[in-house]
Amino acid sequence: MNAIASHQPAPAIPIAQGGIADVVAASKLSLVFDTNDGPVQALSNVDLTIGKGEFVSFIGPSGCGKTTLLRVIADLEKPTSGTIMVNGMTPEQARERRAYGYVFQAAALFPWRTIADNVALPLEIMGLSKTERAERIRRTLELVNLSGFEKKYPWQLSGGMQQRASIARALAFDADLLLMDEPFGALDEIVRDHLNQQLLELWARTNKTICFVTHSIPEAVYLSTRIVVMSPRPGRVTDVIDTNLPLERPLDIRESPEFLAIAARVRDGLKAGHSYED
Amino acid sequence: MNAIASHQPAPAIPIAQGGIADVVAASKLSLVFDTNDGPVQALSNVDLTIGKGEFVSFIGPSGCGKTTLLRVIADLEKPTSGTIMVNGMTPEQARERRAYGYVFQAAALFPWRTIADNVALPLEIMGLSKTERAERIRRTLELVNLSGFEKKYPWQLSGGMQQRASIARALAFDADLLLMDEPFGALDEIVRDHLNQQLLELWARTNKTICFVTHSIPEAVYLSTRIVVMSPRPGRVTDVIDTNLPLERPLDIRESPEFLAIAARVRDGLKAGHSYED
Amino acid sequence: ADKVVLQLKWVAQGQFAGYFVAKEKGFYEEEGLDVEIKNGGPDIAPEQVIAGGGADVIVTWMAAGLAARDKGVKLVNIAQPYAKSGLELICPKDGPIQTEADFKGHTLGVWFFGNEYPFYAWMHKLGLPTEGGPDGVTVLKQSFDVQPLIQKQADCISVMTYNEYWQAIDAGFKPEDLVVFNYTELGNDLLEDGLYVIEDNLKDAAFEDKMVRFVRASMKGWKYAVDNPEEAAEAVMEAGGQDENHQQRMVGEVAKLIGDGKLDPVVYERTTKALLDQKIITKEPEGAYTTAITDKALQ
Amino acid sequence: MRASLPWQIALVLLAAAAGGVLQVAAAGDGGPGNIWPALGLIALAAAGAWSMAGKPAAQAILLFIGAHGAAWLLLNGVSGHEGRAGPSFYLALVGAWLLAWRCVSVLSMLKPASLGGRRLLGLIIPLIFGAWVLILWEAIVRGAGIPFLLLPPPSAIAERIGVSTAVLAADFRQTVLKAVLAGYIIGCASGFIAAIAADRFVFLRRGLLPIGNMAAALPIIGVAPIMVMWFGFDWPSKAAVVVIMTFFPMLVNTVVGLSASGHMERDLMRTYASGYWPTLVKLRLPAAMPFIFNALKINSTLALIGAIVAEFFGTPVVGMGFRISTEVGRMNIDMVWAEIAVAALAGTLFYGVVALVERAVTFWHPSIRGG
Amino acid sequence: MDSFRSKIIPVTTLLAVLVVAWYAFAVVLNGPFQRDLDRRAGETPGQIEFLMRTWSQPKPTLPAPHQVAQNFYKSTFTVKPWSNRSLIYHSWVTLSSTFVGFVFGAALGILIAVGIVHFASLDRSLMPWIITSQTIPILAIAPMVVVVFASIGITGLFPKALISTYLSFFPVAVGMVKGLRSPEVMHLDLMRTYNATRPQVFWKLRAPASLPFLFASMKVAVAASLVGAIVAELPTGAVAGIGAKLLNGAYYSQTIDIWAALVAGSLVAVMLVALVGLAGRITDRAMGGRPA
Ligand SMILES: Nc1ncnc2c1ncn2[C@@H]1O[C@H](COP(=O)(O)OP(=O)(O)OP(=O)(O)O)[C@@H](O)[C@H]1O
Ligand SMILES: Nc1ncnc2c1ncn2[C@@H]1O[C@H](COP(=O)(O)OP(=O)(O)OP(=O)(O)O)[C@@H](O)[C@H]1O
Ligand SMILES: Cc1ncc(C[n+]2csc(CCO)c2C)c(N)n1
Ligand SMILES: [Mg+2]
Ligand SMILES: [Mg+2]
Repeated sequence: MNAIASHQPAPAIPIAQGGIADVVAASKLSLVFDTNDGPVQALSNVDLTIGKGEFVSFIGPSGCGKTTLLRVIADLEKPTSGTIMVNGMTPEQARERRAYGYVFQAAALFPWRTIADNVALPLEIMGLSKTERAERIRRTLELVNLSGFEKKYPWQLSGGMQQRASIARALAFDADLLLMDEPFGALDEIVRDHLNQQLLELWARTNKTICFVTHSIPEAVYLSTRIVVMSPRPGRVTDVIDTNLPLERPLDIRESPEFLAIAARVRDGLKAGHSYED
Repeated sequence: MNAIASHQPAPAIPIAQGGIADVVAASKLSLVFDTNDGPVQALSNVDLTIGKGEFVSFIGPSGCGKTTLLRVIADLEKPTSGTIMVNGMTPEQARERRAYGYVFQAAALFPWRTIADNVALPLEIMGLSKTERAERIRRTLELVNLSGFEKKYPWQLSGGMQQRASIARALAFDADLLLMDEPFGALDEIVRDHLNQQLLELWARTNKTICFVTHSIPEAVYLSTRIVVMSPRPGRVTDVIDTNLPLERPLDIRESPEFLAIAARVRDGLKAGHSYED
Repeated sequence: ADKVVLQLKWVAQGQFAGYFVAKEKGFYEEEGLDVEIKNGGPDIAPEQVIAGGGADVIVTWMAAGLAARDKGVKLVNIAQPYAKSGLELICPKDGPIQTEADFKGHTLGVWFFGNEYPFYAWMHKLGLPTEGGPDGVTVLKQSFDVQPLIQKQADCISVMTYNEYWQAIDAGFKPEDLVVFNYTELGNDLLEDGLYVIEDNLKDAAFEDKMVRFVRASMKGWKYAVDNPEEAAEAVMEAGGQDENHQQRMVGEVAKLIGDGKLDPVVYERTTKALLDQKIITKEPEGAYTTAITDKALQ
Repeated sequence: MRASLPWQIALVLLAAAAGGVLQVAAAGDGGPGNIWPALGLIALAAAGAWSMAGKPAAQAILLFIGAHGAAWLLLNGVSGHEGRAGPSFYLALVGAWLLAWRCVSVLSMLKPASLGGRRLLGLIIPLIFGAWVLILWEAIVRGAGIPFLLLPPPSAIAERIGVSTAVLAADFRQTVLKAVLAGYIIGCASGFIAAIAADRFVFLRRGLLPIGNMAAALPIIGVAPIMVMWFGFDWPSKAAVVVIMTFFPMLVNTVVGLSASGHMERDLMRTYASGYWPTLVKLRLPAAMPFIFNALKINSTLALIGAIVAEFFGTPVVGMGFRISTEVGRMNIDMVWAEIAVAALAGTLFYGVVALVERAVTFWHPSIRGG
Repeated sequence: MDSFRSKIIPVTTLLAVLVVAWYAFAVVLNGPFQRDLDRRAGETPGQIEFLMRTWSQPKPTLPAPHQVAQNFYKSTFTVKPWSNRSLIYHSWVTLSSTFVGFVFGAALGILIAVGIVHFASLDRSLMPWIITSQTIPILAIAPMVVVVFASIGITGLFPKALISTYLSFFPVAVGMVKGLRSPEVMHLDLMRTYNATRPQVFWKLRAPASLPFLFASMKVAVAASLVGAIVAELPTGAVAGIGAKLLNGAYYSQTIDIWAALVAGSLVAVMLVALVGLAGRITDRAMGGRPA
């Protein structure tokens, strides 16, 4: 285990010193990776606040630091400089209070557990009863349309099914903050639309805060209250767009002019971060 | 090693008995996986011919057998029944002649090799000279916009960068048949557009045959000469759509009515395979 | 010079001083012999070595030699430098055993690896079963040392007069603290440390002559060692022996056991009878010893 | 279809021909009998198998009969002529052996559809291999007349096993059922616990591992007498030696295995704020299982060696190690080998059981999933 | 190395604990005999005097640490390193055959594993017998091996190294079979799509993937090799080597000598295992290993 993973007592930091509503508050956040051929500036001077109940999407070219930023929020990576608070605490304290659920970019299922047991994993750790676990597993697997695959092992599923299993695992956890790293990347449009709606519904119903990394501009616009556009080398935030779309969002809102205007703005921001000149 | 992997002498089968132009010819192809809780019909009665120089996309709900079909063509999986020929040979013979390059759904990079060395892997196996290798590595890494990351190890790259490295590896191989399993799944729109164009250009220039699995309907329509729509449980082909779009395809062809009409047809086919009733 | 390979039964120590002296002092050379002495060890069976052609002549106990002969390795005793046995059983005086009558129901330490026959012959004579229980004795296969006595794991242990006995003394026992049962004194001794060769080889006159010279030089070495224990201990140390003081003491004790090299037929008979009684050998051995060599060597 | 000539068959025919010529040349010097029938059988089986290419099952049966029939003839023929075997005898033997080799190759290429068939094949192949170890041993020992004291023929060993079952059973009980089992369980468990302790506490990891390495080399010969001093001369001291021998492999493998889990998986557990123990039980131990079973397998044979060797020191007069050292002294080499045979059988079974459990526990690992 | 410094305190602390326990243990184990001695001599020493006596017996059941240390010091630093009395000399003798045996054993183990992974017939026919071979007690066959070699004129290092090889190839073979089979299914599939030859699959995929297993196994193997070398020193006539020291010590009940030799053997083991571990770390780093 690296230094981060080792168990140090968290420094005592006053809780909720900023507004209580700030779920994530980062300021001047930077992170440099040391590699065999020199340092890589993965995050540079990131300032960001996310309020309670927001749905924030992160979008940006590959390698711009989206994953890294999510990992810093999750206390899986320590920033090199700058400060970050989660729920008014250090990320470490927040993590220890199980403040968030995380969906990784890859499925990260345990090969020795069946799909149902994989979903059960966080529930076991939280110490839920067997019946409670069974109920949640049933519900979340149904949500991602994997009913009937409970007893299969991960290597017996297709790529998309594995991805959905890992989403089910994070949803079963039922934390107030959801960190999702391209959860729907391996899914086709239809499933994606379906899951987008499910997620929106869940979010509206439960007032969760969601940080959502995606590569799809329509998806970002459709889902979010705010879109954070990032740019690489060094990884930084170049634009923050409030969508202001109505809370009730049928799928065909995607053809509305407001929607397309926001999408265009995101696309421009994205293009600026790319080195292609087409 | 399983039965498939063992080295049996290939039965002598007359080469190019069908039309020489048929790169893939499958008829009544079925494949059943035995699992701990019963058999899974991953492919059922698939009939399919792909001519030389075609660009065929496979699209279908997650778990419908797209990957499995590609694996059968690549001789990574043996069909339970039915016949399949690749370049007029058995898949095994075709594989032994290095008839195709394969991009897996996951990056599958070797963790102990740098990015450059990962791309070099197939070239080493083909016995290319060092200078030739260096040249191809440079060219393909540039193509996927990874120049400057030659000396990094896979775990030092972001998810999208790993995916691109694995595309570079397949392109460096330079086979006449390319089997690509959701190669652009982890990439954002801009990179995706860029790579789509690069791929089309490569295809037009070299007259390669490409089998391309994707979840994106626009991508499938934009790239292909033909779209194969599949449906799960059991995995089967439900529709084959000729696109008949002009060879010259600017990106904005995607707004043309022909394009949208085809996309709509694909979407309908796709929906039919899903169990959601929305 | 004629090459002779001698395989000892144990590591280099005063027990074999005669051979080391003969080599060191050039007695073998004088006889035109080039003798190589191979040390033994806790799991070297000299009988195996000679059967495999790894030696021309070996030092071993007669019981083991006859057992090998019974199994088809035709060993013949050509000389018997040790006239007496050095084996004895010692028990602490403050323990339960004072006389042979006290053995019943107690644990006795015994060396195996072919050294157990005298003990079993003795028990046989006493009519004591060796399977344990209140009416018999429990046998413990003893390691190289006197620890079982110190640890009280056994009530008595086997020792050699020239070796382990002194280790017990070194460990803090005084001679008067010990009850000693000496096999020779009790008339239970079976012949130890004789010289054996393969019978068929003796048919070759050249080999026989070589052995005559070898025995002659060896006995000369023994005589010298008995007369000059210090120098003998030196030769032992030279050959890889450990602990000079201990070796000197050992040579001194060994000297009391060495005879003229000729086999005593009476002890031979007793040995064969004991072995037959215990079914170690299945038939009366014939031609298991010859006096021809010693007759020629030691006029 | 005319198949190519497999090299074993080619050599068989060559050996048979050369054997025939030499046998003619050596005629009448009273060597082993049955050479002619054996050579004939070998040549016949070889030619037959060659002509039957394409029918592997029939080929295998023919080769099997040819090889073992010839072996039987040769072994019968040599009895009464020990030590007088000439080149023709050995050539015939080599011929028969090559037939068996070919037979095993043909069998290995078979892929029976049924599970039972595969199991049977998995049993037959090593058995043929083992049978030939014994046949060659028997034939060479008797053909060359190697002294019984150096190496008894398998037939004598088998006979001895038959005669001395009671003694062998008592020794087995003493050594395997008491010392080995107890020592193995305690040794593996303590190695495992030490590894966990070293993993849990950085302080212990830095201090314990180097000291654990020291235990690695504590040579049995040095330790066994000490254990006898401490634990008495009965089986507990042997078990203690086994504990020391099995401790280290388990320690090393567990420590390596505990770091074998993936980074993303460990991050996942961190996001659950999973404590040390849940992470250990749910992620790191399962991922370490392939390594742990490595140690369990290696230890299953080490334990047996350790217990037997420990009995070379102070013991009661029962036990496999005691018997081996004592019977060497008594020149009952057949008994020594009988004990070795029992040890080999017990060890192989022990290992087999561990390997079966491994298959069940690490079913998910590529090394098992892949075949 | 920085890790070396960070180890010093924990190692010394643990060693200190060990030493204290050792002294206590020495009293427990030597006490009864000391009481016997005192009783026979008619003495009644005080508590302290009694402790001192249990720690200074000439042939103690468990020698006290300082007795061992004195002996170790004497036979390491005060005598010429190449003399028969020097532990350095004996360690060197053992070390050399350990090393030769280990190199051959590791090579043989890898070779066998490669064969087993590549040929189904070897896996089926050879593996069970390799396992069987390991259940044969070496001490029983070591003398026979030594005798057989001696009878054809081969003595010295070679037969000893052979026993070491015999003991050390097995852990390597078992570990490497596992390791060579550990590559991900997808990586193997990738190589298949390249129609890579078996040697290519081996060198480019199986071998690198097996390294963690190899180094774990080699640590065990090098220790086993040392045990083998020591065991093999007994029947060779026990003239030189740690085994010979142990045997002579045992034969003359010189428990202090035994313990000094044990300490020497353990130090050699620590060194060997540490060397293998170091080699493992260097390889890992060269292969872009991610800091754990
Ligand atoms: N462990 C690491 N060591 C060194 N460099 C790293 C490490 N992880 C990420 N990086 C580098 O940091 C930068 C940002 O990576 P990150 O994974 O955050 O990108 P991303 O925005 O998630 O991209 P993608 O959309 O492709 O997943 C990249 O240049 C990457 O090479
Ligand atoms: N090795 C296997 N063992 C058992 N079942 C399998 C195996 N591989 C795939 N399957 C099953 O076969 C079906 C088809 O899987 P496949 O991977 O071909 O789907 P896919 O179309 O590629 O899906 P996705 O878009 O999610 O990658 C699925 O139901 C899956 O569970
Ligand atoms: C296992 C074992 N067997 C015998 C002895 C004792 N011993 C004393 S002298 C001698 C050589 C024969 O003359 C032997 C073997 C022992 N210490 N250990
Ligand atoms: Mg990412
Ligand atoms: Mg797929």
